Amino acid sequence: MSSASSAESDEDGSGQSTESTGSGESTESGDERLTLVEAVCDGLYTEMSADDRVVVLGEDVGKNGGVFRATEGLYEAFGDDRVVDTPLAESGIVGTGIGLALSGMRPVAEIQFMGFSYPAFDQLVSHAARFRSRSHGAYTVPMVVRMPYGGGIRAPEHHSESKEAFFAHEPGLKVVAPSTPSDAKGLLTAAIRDPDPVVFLEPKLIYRAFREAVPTGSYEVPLSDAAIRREGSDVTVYAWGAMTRPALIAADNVADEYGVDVELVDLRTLSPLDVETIVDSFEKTGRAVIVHEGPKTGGLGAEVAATIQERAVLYQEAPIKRVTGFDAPVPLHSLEDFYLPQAVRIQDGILETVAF
Amino acid sequence: MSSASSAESDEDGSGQSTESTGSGESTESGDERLTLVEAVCDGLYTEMSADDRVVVLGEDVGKNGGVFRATEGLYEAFGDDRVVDTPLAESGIVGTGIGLALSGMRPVAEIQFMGFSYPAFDQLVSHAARFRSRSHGAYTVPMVVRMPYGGGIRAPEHHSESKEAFFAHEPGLKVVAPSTPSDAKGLLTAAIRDPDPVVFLEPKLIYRAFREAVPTGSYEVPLSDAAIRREGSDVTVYAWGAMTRPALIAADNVADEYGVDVELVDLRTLSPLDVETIVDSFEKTGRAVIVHEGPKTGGLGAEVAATIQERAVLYQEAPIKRVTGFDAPVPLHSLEDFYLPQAVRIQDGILETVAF
Amino acid sequence: MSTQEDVDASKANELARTDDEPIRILDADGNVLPNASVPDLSAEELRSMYEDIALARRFDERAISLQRQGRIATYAPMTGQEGAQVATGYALEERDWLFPTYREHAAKYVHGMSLESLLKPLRGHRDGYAIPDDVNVLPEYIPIATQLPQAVGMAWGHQLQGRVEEAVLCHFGDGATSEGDFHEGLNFAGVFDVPAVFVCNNNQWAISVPRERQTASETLAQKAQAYGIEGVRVDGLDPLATYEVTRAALRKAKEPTDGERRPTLIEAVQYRYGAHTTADDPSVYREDDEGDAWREKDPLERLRNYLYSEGILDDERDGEITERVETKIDDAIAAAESAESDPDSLFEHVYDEPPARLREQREELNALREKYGDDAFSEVLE
Amino acid sequence: MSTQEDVDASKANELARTDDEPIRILDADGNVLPNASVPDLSAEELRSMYEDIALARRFDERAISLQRQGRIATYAPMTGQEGAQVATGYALEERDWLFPTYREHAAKYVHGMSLESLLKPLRGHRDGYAIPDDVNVLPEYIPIATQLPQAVGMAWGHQLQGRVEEAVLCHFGDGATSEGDFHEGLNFAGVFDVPAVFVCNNNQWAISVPRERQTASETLAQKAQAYGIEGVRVDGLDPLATYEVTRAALRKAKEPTDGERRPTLIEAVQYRYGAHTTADDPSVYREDDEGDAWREKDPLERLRNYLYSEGILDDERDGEITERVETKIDDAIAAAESAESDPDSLFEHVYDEPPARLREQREELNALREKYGDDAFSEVLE
Ligand SMILES: Cc1ncc(C[n+]2csc(CCOP(=O)(O)OP(=O)(O)O)c2C)c(N)n1
Ligand SMILES: Cc1ncc(C[n+]2csc(CCOP(=O)(O)OP(=O)(O)O)c2C)c(N)n1
Ligand SMILES: [Mg+2]
Ligand SMILES: [Mg+2]
Repeated sequence: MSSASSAESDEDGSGQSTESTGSGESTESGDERLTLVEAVCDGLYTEMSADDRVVVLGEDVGKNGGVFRATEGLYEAFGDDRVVDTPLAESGIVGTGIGLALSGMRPVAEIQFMGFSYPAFDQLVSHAARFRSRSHGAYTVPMVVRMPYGGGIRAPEHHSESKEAFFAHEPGLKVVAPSTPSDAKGLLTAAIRDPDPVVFLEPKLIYRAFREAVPTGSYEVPLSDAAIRREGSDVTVYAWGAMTRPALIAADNVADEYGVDVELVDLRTLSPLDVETIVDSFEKTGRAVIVHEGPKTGGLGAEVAATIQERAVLYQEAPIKRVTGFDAPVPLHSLEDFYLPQAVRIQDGILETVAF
Repeated sequence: MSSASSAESDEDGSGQSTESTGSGESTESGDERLTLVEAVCDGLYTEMSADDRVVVLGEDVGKNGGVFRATEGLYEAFGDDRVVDTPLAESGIVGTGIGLALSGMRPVAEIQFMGFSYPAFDQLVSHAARFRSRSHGAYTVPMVVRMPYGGGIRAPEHHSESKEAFFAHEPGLKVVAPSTPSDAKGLLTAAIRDPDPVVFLEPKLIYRAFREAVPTGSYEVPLSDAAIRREGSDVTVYAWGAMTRPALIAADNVADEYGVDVELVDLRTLSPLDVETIVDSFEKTGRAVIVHEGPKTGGLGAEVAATIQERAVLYQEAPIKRVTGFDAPVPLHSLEDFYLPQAVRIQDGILETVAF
Repeated sequence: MSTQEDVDASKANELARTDDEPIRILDADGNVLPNASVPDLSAEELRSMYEDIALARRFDERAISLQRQGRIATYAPMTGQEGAQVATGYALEERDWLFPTYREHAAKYVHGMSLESLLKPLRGHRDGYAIPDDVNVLPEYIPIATQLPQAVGMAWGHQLQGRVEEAVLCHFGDGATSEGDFHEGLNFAGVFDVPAVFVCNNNQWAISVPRERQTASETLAQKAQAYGIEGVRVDGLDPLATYEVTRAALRKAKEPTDGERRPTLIEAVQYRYGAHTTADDPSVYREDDEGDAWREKDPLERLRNYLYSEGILDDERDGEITERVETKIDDAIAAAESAESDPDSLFEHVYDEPPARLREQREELNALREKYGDDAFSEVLE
Repeated sequence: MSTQEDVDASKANELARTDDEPIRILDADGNVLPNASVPDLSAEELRSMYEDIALARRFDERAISLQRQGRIATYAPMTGQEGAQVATGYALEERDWLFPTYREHAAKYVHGMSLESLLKPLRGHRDGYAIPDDVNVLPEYIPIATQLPQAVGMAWGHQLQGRVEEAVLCHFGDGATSEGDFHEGLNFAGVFDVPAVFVCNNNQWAISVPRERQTASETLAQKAQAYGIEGVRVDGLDPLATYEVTRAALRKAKEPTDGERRPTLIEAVQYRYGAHTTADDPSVYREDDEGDAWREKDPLERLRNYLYSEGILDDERDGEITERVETKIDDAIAAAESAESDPDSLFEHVYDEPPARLREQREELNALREKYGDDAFSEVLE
């Protein structure tokens, strides 16, 4: 299932509110113009208000309100029992998060940057992911682990990771990466309410890139559906998180300049994949370009490509193209523009694919 | 580049020695009939004898000779300075291994089972993999991290992991998975001599499954070449490690029973992939079945499939099939036969693919 | 298993202050040491504790034999350590939570798991780690030390919910103290002052690595200082001392007095009489007679002697216990061996709702099973 | 930077035994404390140490200003901590190895890195972490505490190679003590008794988390007990005491006397005067006047006062130093700003030999650069 919605929005936050792009429905009326990071914070606030089992924990999430201000005001609103500054220890954060979940809480753990999630990898893949299965349903881990991910903000080394593929390969985890403020809030709400552990990846490049109308109150965007951000018939571009924006720019460009009609699928939830929407779109266009920031080899793009050709090879009219980070570490920031998939690379990939 | 070699061998170790299947060349003449685990041990012994920078470290690798006896006799031969029982701490093992490499040693670290490598994940991906790149070549980490992997031995929980995809997604690491004793020794030798960090995955299911003639003395099997284990023209099966054996059984079966001619490509080195051999074979057969133990979603099979269709879509005659572990944790051992790709599943996949 | 009597917490705490020599109540022959006083347990409770230790010892023998016959997979024996397992279990109230490792069979049993359930994972049963609703035991932990942060998190959760009366007791070995998770867990425990007790079953070996090589720290209890919490060493072969110390630690976790902190690290000094697991051969790395001195302090013998001398146990009752133990184990083996695993169940409980892809995979496997029969899946691969 | 004089190791070790109060040589005004004796450094060395601390402080001001102008990216200031950085650096011999974090700019400089090289990573230069062959400094560590096991490994390697004269000095913060890698690293250090010195720059804060919340341990030095190694607290705002303690620890690492163990954990008690980084606003989480008491013990002032009182420094020389420092920094900035990164270089040094696939990707990017021009890659994405 997927819903077509416009990803167009008001870049500088000064203009009129456009319609909400979230596919969920709000329980209260009205909406606010929020950035993505504000929408995350609003989502946390809303769920914490509604459910006192929800606790936020992590490094600097309390008094400081998070290094990106994603938890701003929560400490003041809910106190230090529910918004908890932890010691500097990621395995400890995720490990105690698991224990909190086992005790009946609904922990939302923050890992400060995805590049610092690896010390917690064991707790995530060996435990959070498997508790339900290994205990045959006796124990479950309804936990969210939030982490800003991705490049493009001139950050220091290890601050630009996009390794969603690591988490998507582990059965039992769900992986989410919103690309709009309203999705961020709705997906986060769904993640917190989800009975299973969710790795919630926040595209920090667009934390403050634009504002969008976000419903006040509580609503869910389900963790099962990709979104079609632009309908088209010539080629499908698959992207998520921060990459939906250059993908959209590229799509608009090739429409304007070459009359190529791009369909843009924003995966939103990376695990489990919305195979139906992915394949349906491909069956329509017969051509695909997959965009992601992480290294090409073994990236999630490989899974999308493999899935498409498994199920829709007879529709295929060109090789499935991957426009991705290279198989090299993200360089220090002077070169990150050349590492990340820019609109120019995506556009070139689209043109190559339609020309095949 | 790839060389055709027979994977046939003497299952019970009682019969005549067949020819060596290693593609490397030995510096000494003669060979011995070894199991895969013995070949690993022989490889370690040979390199430690030749190069006193080589040290072995890990849990129980010393006096005990390793829980699988892969380091048996090394402690007695080289002493406790070079065969080192460490405290029980994987991040410590890999982290100090990195430091040993930085100091000019050639550490070979053992992680007791792949399922226990995750606490060391950060040291592997954030450091071992990136030292050369981040220091612009000033520092390098010539380290091997050995780990038994895979299922099928009725082991307890967490002892049957096949998550090669995690490591293959990290630029800067090499990943190797031998399927024969002579390859095990030759690839291990090449790994130890390699100037970059290598994750060396040992298929414990076939540690003692069969003996094979293994050259004595020192030789390398290069970390760049897949091996064609069986030549064929109808369909290519891609496998590695323990899965090459059921793949071969399935290939022989479909040849006998259905006259289907399978080419079997044993990837051997999983990162970097030998794209040339992979694609060449596909261009010959136009059909592919990829076999691995790890979960399907995001497994290395996705990368192989994506790569094939990127480069050889015009040769493609059927969807590329993946016969893999399911997207569920490996179950406790009473059901692992149903989780792992057995010959029957591979055979069915082959038939489905040729019938398309 | 819970006992209702109050123990004199302050007394045990006083014992607990001793740092170097492990706390002991019984001498090697089962006599009460001068100045020591025995815990406030009824004759019945003491006999029951003894019976459970005897059961654990016999279970070990039977399990090792089952493994040799190929009827169960790799087994981690507990002989020499049953005293500590049973005693810590007796110190728990039913509502307390237990985090066991692969070796704490008896601790699990004493805290409410059936004997049969101990055997099911060893037979690789799909629901081997299922836990009944009313039993506060976690599935056993194999990845070393990973349970510590989780135990801390649960205790922290209880505290947040005002449920400090549900304390958490977390087991681990001497080797586990080297892992990062030991450190991160205990540090969180100290910072958040959670109602938890950490029992390090120092059995002197982590597979082939002796305690002295595991760390240069003189004792494992002293590692508590790094976390600002209390560390105690107890003779883990002395069930009464272990009971007393654990009981006091649990009480402190629930109701610390002024200046006290909730968490305690208990180092229960023990010895692994046998192999690490049935896949291990200790003669490769340790002297056969190393265990002799430890065996002289054997927990089963020691408690038996004490109970005999107190008139709580006699040959007749001991005989009855031996028989009862045998029957219980026979029944458990029979039940465990009759349980089957449905291949289809491997797809269950991965998520609350199975994703489409998993449903497809399930259908795929079932179609193949239908087509080829289940036997086709167990053809030997090697 | 190395000084050749011997220090009286046993004396410093004696100082080192004091556990609670940090070791101090100078009082807040720069007077030598009763019973303390100053390290055996020549007037020239002391002046040079002072100059480097002054340089560090000025570098900090300039770097913060550069960041505000958008000429460098996020910067982690060291004001308040330069004394400890420079002093520990002076304690090193040239052949010793330094493992710095993102904050140890001055420590790197003192151990041989150019000022220019400190700025290059901040400008995101591709070879920002390249290290000259003859400089024994590791690229800075951003993932917290990961350097500890690596430093231990290098020291262990030196020991195996009979190179114990190349000791390893490893920096990290108070927050780092909570990470598993701190624990695993120090535990290995104890077990393998490696020639390494661990300097915990306890600046009281880990971003917004105060030292008391990081751990319930009373001091960070006492964590050494968990590893059977020595822990020492020193006043990190006292360059002479820090020098002396570090020097003694390095000597012990290289030549322990009977019963001594090589590794030492030094807790250098300091204060982060400024923000965590230029991206941080400490007024959100700490009182502005919290630093006042610490600033009264300022390392630069304190050393200046001492040098004045000893006649080693006077206004004229101090003025020269100020000028020289400014010139050095001006030159470094100019050099760093003139350096360019070649986009093609992002493919370099991933492996010794680039795999085929990486070569292809390189060609792919270069073809696109050719086709569209480099400017097309810096179009704003947001
Ligand atoms: C993270 C991890 N690393 C390695 C292993 C393999 N392993 C299983 S038990 C064991 C030794 C554990 O020693 P200890 O903590 O003393 O417990 P004991 O077995 O003696 O009860 C090891 C290394 C594991 N299970 N988990
Ligand atoms: C593994 C990891 N987790 C989180 C971070 C983000 N981070 C950067 S600095 C810092 C605080 C470090 O505090 P401390 O160790 O006291 O050093 P200081 O910055 O005070 O010098 C944090 C949490 C990181 N760099 N690495
Ligand atoms: Mg042990
Ligand atoms: Mg700090």
